[in-house]
Amino acid sequence: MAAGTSGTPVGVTVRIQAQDFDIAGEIEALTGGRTDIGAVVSFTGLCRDEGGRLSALELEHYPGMAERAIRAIAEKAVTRFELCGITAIHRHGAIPPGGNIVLVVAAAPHRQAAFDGASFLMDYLKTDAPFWKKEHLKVGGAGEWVSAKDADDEAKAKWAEALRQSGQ
Amino acid sequence: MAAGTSGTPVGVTVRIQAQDFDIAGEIEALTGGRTDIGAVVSFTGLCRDEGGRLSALELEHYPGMAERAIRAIAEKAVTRFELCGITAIHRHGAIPPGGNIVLVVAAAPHRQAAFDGASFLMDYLKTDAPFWKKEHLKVGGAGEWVSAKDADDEAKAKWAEALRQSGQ
Amino acid sequence: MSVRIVYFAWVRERIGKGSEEIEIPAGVTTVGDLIAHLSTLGEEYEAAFQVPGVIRAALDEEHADHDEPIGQAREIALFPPMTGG
Amino acid sequence: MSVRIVYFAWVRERIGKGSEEIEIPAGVTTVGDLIAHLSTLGEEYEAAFQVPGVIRAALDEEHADHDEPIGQAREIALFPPMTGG
Repeated sequence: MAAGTSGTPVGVTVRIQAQDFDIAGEIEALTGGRTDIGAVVSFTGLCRDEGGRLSALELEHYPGMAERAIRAIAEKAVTRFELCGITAIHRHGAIPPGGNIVLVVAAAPHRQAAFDGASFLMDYLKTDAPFWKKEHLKVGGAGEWVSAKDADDEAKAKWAEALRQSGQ
Repeated sequence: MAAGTSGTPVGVTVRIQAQDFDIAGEIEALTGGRTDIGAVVSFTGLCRDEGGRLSALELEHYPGMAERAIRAIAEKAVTRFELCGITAIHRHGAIPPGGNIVLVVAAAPHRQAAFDGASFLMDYLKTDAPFWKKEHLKVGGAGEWVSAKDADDEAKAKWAEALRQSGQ
Repeated sequence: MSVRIVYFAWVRERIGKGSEEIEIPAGVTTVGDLIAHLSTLGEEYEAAFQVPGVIRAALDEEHADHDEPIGQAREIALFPPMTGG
Repeated sequence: MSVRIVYFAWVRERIGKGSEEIEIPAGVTTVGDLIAHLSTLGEEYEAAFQVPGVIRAALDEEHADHDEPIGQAREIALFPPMTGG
């Protein structure tokens, strides 16, 4: 728990785990019993089968650093968007198509901050959190490591630009 | 069910109801059994007590038009952001602080479209869907009708501007 | 021509009813004309429509500007700016 | 000086191990120097580091650029651009 700008406790929860997560339970943990939250945005990232090609995505991670990196981003998001709380859970191991990979939940008094908090965390997580995806194919076994996308770097860069333009 | 650009069915679900909703159940209904969805964004709007002042918000609505207006926005969101599906549920009646008012869930292959779809729907819903909030006070009974905010008109206007700039 | 008018939120509260049937007099062709006409029906209507510019309207459940003709609408709704979500 | 190096994803696969202890030779002061040094240790290292510019590094679990000094880091991680989320 860190202190929010309003003095209310701000919950920052970060977990790296193999098992699946419970979206409703995580939202409830963030908002339950509070009456100052007006907006909650959840983002769930799922494994796609890429047109039927994949049997699974295997997620490798750097254990200590993964949690540390995501926590640093989550704390930045809380400060920048004055969130009431944020939760980020990232899974590792083999995940079949349709399975959950990552969950972010951001809570705020108003909707724009909740949307921005969740989106900011995802954009930074994509480029800064030490996870790597390897494709496992339906035909042919282990496939390629997924390549990083320029679009992900650009998505991250737009937040720095927004901060610069706002004169902060 | 409408046809998506990829030919896959696109689920558009809109409900106006007094009872609470089940966020996890709605996400599951939108994504269950599919392997082409990579991103799901949910937005939940909750009743704030405004620093302990409110005992409830009462939501009045125009029954037939409320569903029709939200469905029109939802269908625009599906087309514009090429969503796999979208769900919008808006409650009416008296809602206590901490209670759910509105739920939007948007599903897409990638994260930006899911974030944009949910955010677009909320911004248009705020100004175009026939709902009105009345405050009920802890001390003094029925209070004022909530005033519309200029910020909500501006949030809606930015989507039209984005479309204009993209030359569409 | 008789038309069903429905009111919501503080428009409804000020007029004191949620709906009514109204005879549309000759010369009332647009939404704005209708609001001006209603304002003459008594002080409760005057109170509801004292700032006509803020009133929103729908013809048969579709948003309509004040300069839009009422046409053959069967149900006309008048209400304050919306505050849902 | 002996340091623990950890590898991930295709860097780990090409080198054929997830971690090792390495003696840092004199003259190797930055992350970039270390990558250049490792590239000389055999063809598996050469394959892992053939495009040094794409390799990301962390010193004691904190991101580090190639020109950053290794300093007193106890664990140095080398890996491809991240693709989580």
